[in-house]
Amino acid sequence: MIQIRDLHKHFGDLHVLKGINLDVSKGEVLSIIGSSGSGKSTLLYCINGLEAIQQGTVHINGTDVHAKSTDINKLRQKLGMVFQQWNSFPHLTTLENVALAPRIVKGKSKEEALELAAKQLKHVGLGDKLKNYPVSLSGGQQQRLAIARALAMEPEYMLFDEATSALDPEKVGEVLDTMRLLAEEGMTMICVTHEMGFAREVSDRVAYFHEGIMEEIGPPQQIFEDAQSEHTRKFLMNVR
Amino acid sequence: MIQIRDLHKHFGDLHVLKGINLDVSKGEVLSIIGSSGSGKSTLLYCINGLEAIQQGTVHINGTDVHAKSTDINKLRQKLGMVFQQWNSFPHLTTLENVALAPRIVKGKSKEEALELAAKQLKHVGLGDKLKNYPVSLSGGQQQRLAIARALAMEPEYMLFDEATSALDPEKVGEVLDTMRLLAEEGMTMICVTHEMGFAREVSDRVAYFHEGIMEEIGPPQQIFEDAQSEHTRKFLMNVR
Amino acid sequence: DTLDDVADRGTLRCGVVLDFPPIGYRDANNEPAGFDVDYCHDLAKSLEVDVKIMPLTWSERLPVIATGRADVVFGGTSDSLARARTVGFSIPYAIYYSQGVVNSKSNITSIDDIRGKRVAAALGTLPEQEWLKIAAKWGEENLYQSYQSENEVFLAVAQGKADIGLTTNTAIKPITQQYANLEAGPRMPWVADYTSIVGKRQDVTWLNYLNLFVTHQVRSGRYQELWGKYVGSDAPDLRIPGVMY
Amino acid sequence: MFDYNFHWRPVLKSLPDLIQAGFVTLEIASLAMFLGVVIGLCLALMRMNMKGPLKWFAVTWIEIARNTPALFQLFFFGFGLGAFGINLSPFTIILTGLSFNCAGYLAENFRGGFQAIPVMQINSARCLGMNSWQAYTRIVIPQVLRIVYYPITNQMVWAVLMSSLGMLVGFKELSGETQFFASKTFRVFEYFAVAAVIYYVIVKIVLGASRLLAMRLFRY
Amino acid sequence: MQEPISFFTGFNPNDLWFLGEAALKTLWISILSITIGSVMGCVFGWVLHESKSVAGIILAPILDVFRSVPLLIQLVLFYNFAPMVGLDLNPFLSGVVILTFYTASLVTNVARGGIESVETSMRRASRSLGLTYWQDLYHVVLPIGGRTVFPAWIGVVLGVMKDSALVSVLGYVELLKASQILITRTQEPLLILSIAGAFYFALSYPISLYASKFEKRWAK
Ligand SMILES: Nc1ncnc2c1ncn2[C@@H]1O[C@H](COP(=O)(O)OP(=O)(O)OP(=O)(O)O)[C@@H](O)[C@H]1O
Ligand SMILES: Nc1ncnc2c1ncn2[C@@H]1O[C@H](COP(=O)(O)OP(=O)(O)OP(=O)(O)O)[C@@H](O)[C@H]1O
Ligand SMILES: [Mg+2]
Ligand SMILES: [Mg+2]
Repeated sequence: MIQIRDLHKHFGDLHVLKGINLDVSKGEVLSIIGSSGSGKSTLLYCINGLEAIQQGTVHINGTDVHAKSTDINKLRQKLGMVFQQWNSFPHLTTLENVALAPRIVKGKSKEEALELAAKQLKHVGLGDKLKNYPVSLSGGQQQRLAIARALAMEPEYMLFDEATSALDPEKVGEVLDTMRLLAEEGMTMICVTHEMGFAREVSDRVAYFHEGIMEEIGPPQQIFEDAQSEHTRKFLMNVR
Repeated sequence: MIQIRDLHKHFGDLHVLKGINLDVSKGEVLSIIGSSGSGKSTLLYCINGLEAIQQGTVHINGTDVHAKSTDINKLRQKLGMVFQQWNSFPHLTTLENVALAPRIVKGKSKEEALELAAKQLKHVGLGDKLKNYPVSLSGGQQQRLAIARALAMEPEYMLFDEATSALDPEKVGEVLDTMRLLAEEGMTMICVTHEMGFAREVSDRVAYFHEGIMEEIGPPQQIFEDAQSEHTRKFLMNVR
Repeated sequence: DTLDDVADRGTLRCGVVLDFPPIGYRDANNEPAGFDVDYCHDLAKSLEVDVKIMPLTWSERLPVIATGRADVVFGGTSDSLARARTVGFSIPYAIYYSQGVVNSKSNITSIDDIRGKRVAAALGTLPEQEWLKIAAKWGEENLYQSYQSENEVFLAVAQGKADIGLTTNTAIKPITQQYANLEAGPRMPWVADYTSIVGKRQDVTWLNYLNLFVTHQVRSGRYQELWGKYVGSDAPDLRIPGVMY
Repeated sequence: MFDYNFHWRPVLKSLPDLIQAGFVTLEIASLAMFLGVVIGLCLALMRMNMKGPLKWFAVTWIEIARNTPALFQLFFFGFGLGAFGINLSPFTIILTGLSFNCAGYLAENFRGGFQAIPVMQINSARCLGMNSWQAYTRIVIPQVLRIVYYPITNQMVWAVLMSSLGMLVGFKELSGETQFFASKTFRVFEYFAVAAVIYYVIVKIVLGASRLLAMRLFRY
Repeated sequence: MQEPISFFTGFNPNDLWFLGEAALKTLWISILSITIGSVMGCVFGWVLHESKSVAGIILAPILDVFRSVPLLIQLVLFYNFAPMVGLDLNPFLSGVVILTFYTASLVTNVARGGIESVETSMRRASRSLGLTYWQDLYHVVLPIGGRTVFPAWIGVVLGVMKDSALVSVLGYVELLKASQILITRTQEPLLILSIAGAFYFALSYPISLYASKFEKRWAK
């Protein structure tokens, strides 16, 4: 379970997150929507400790992410993350990409790691690309590789930061399908997304961010058909 | 009037255009759709002589584009063109971007050219950016700048090569609106586009390209609702 | 002091200039050879130590002593008073005259012929300093060229970059043999070049030892032997009449 | 430890001469750079657009300039050419040597600059009716200059530093002058230390000036 | 009285061996200083990247001096300075010390560029997989950034190899000094310079060719 209490984040003078309170329970799929610069990515970075916070707390399964005593590298293994830009490691094959972290972080043997990697790659539909280098993959395939890489750490939660927004329109579908698959398998997911269709169909709840504040949160049909806030309605109008 | 007869284009062994016949009459808006690599851009390049052709003819207002005797630089002034990317000249302000060609190609005086440029920039909604350099413009603004620059040559025809496909989704609208405006003003336009909404609403005719052949051409509702060719239907299904 | 240091170390670090045939040069095997090099060996033998020959350029001869990289420098070093402020000198161990070597096309036979001609010498040598005094008088400093080594001077004159190169009488013979278009030029008007062994200025005991060494070389006939071998005539007298050195 | 007495007085006395020589250094470096830029541009265009002997001439020049030591090139223009009876003055030796070297390096920078301009830029210009000369001079070259501006600045710094080789071919720029004084007084360390400071200052001035110029030239 | 011996002898095959030996010396001094200098440069580059304020204030200007003063001057200065502080360094060691620092100052920039070329999102991705800071540096930044700046590093390597010719001013008999000696003895400047030039070219050109191939391969 992820518990966020009164989270504040500043970049210098810029107040980016202004007191976020949010609980995500096991098995839930939460979509976060909102316009550019509203702090959605920053929230995800604060959740897995990639950014320090100035006030408030984030607890994962009861462990305080930002406490000094926390072994953050260990904690991060519970949190898989997929970014907007494709960050596959260009110097490794897809198989090695996925096997790297299990081997050096979890200390698995080489065979074990490779086997696990192959399994995860098949899972996301890249079973036939094991020996390819990322350059020879399409954007959609690279994103699925990134998902497989995160899954190989056997995380309890997956965080997606606009995983499809740098893709060609034709490639968006394959990545969304993979995400959908994970959701159906019961993975707990927080998805920052611009894909309203996905947010609507797949999420249990949708949160709308506006200038560092979570203005609204609720089941999809409430947000999409009966938004309370003026900003939310305007945002949804513009998107489609 | 643009008349294309039995146009063939090869890149080495690659047969890219396989006998295109097409007439575009004054005031018409033609959209060209088709999947990647089908030869849409190449057709535009053949129309304004940026690429040589191997067979067939292209006539603009009765002048053969590819004839040795044709003054191609003069002819091109009739044909404004906007590309997908890399359109604006980064070392010049928006005003200078637009004024350059009227001055050095048409030999207008500096004042005249600047005045004309300012007018065209206002036309596309960049009246407040005259002194900006392109880097400080958004992608959408850069594309509108490119349109203004083409318009400043007072062309009879405008060719658009996926003018919106390198843009953020939010920026697409502003460029399409500018193109719509031109269409309403009666400009003759050939638009290669992936924006089916635009093709449908604005065009007089839509042409579908498949592997170097113009498989189908007709009014939008015919193409979108009652396509004859299997390929066209499949393509339209995939796009949305 | 240096004497103890050398004995202690077991090697004598001996600087020589190898751009100065026949006093210092490289033989056909590219090994150091010449009058000075033999003197290095003799000195080392007298001290019963090994010798390490350090090839130097003209301008390095004094810094190498001042900074303590070498124990002693042979290298046709003129014992000028200006230099004596930086390093110490032994009594003279050889005497040279400055002489020009000219390109046969240059028609230089006397000092006055040099007016308006291009003059070359090696950087940091006595001929350079003396010549620059004359050139300053004539207002012809811009015609002077300095090179990193004597050999470059000869090459420059032979290739026609300069009309006359200033060098030492000992070098004239081998040079003119080597280059068909070079000839012996006029003697230079300044006094003979008394060259001394260079050691550390402060190190008087070392300089005393070097003085004794020079005397012994003359006494044993080794001086005449080596001079005859490399230069090929009677060795000049090292004593200046009427002066006790 | 410090068994050496520093004598700074003679150095300070000849400081004006050294500074004067610093200007000679700056002058020779600027001259070499000017020639280098002009020749380098030609070499780059020849390498990209020509075929046959002209192209090979450019390639040979560029590769020799880039793959042999600058000092070697200077020796070549000095004693190497002397063997053909071509005698250059020390000034000409250092100038030709530096220009030869700079032109080779700059040519490659220019080539990179030209290749970095998207083809679409030329196409856009041509579509507006410009002929290829107009498209080149108005659109391509200004952008190339912008791209190679910092490489050119670096090369200018290089030219200043490399001109110190003048000392080895008998040219009296800053290093040559320094060596000359040092050989007269044997205060090698002191003189070269001062020369080092002057070089440092020259380099900083060059960099500062180029930055100022860039601010004026490139407002985008 | 004997006949004076002949001091000038023509070029003989032995001299090729002499040149070859000198080329090995050039190679040896280059390899030594490039290896040590590159390691130092990587550490410095990392320090400058990580602690922009503290170490940067001290380290950056020092390294800057090595880049702003001619190598020739640095060599002469250090060679004359070392004995003052009681270091008895021969020309070879002095050359190695200065070339090492010189290499390090150049590699520092390359290394920093390499680290910074790895996008933050890439590093965040690897950290989000649970890699520690050092694991990220070793398994991700080193291979990815290293590859980006590899051609730049090769440029430094070739530069230092060519600049090692300057150690000849200290009297170290490397390739260029050896050819000077032979020119003096044989009076055949053109022949000997051509041989020396060919040596350098053969050393440098294949490497630069390889680097540009490498660059093209990864440019995709
Ligand atoms: N490292 C940083 N330093 C300074 N400011 C930052 C940094 N990262 C983000 N910001 C600022 O914080 C604000 C929120 O950024 P964030 O990336 O969280 O927005 P977002 O909602 O993810 O937007 P987008 O949809 O564009 O990704 C923005 O104004 C951004 O400029
Ligand atoms: N300069 C060229 N040299 C060789 N082949 C080319 C060149 N330009 C285009 N082609 C090839 O010609 C074919 C048609 O290209 P074209 O750019 O016209 O396609 P398109 O329909 O515009 O595609 P897209 O939607 O991706 O822009 C492609 O297979 C392409 O690889
Ligand atoms: Mg974001
Ligand atoms: Mg196209």
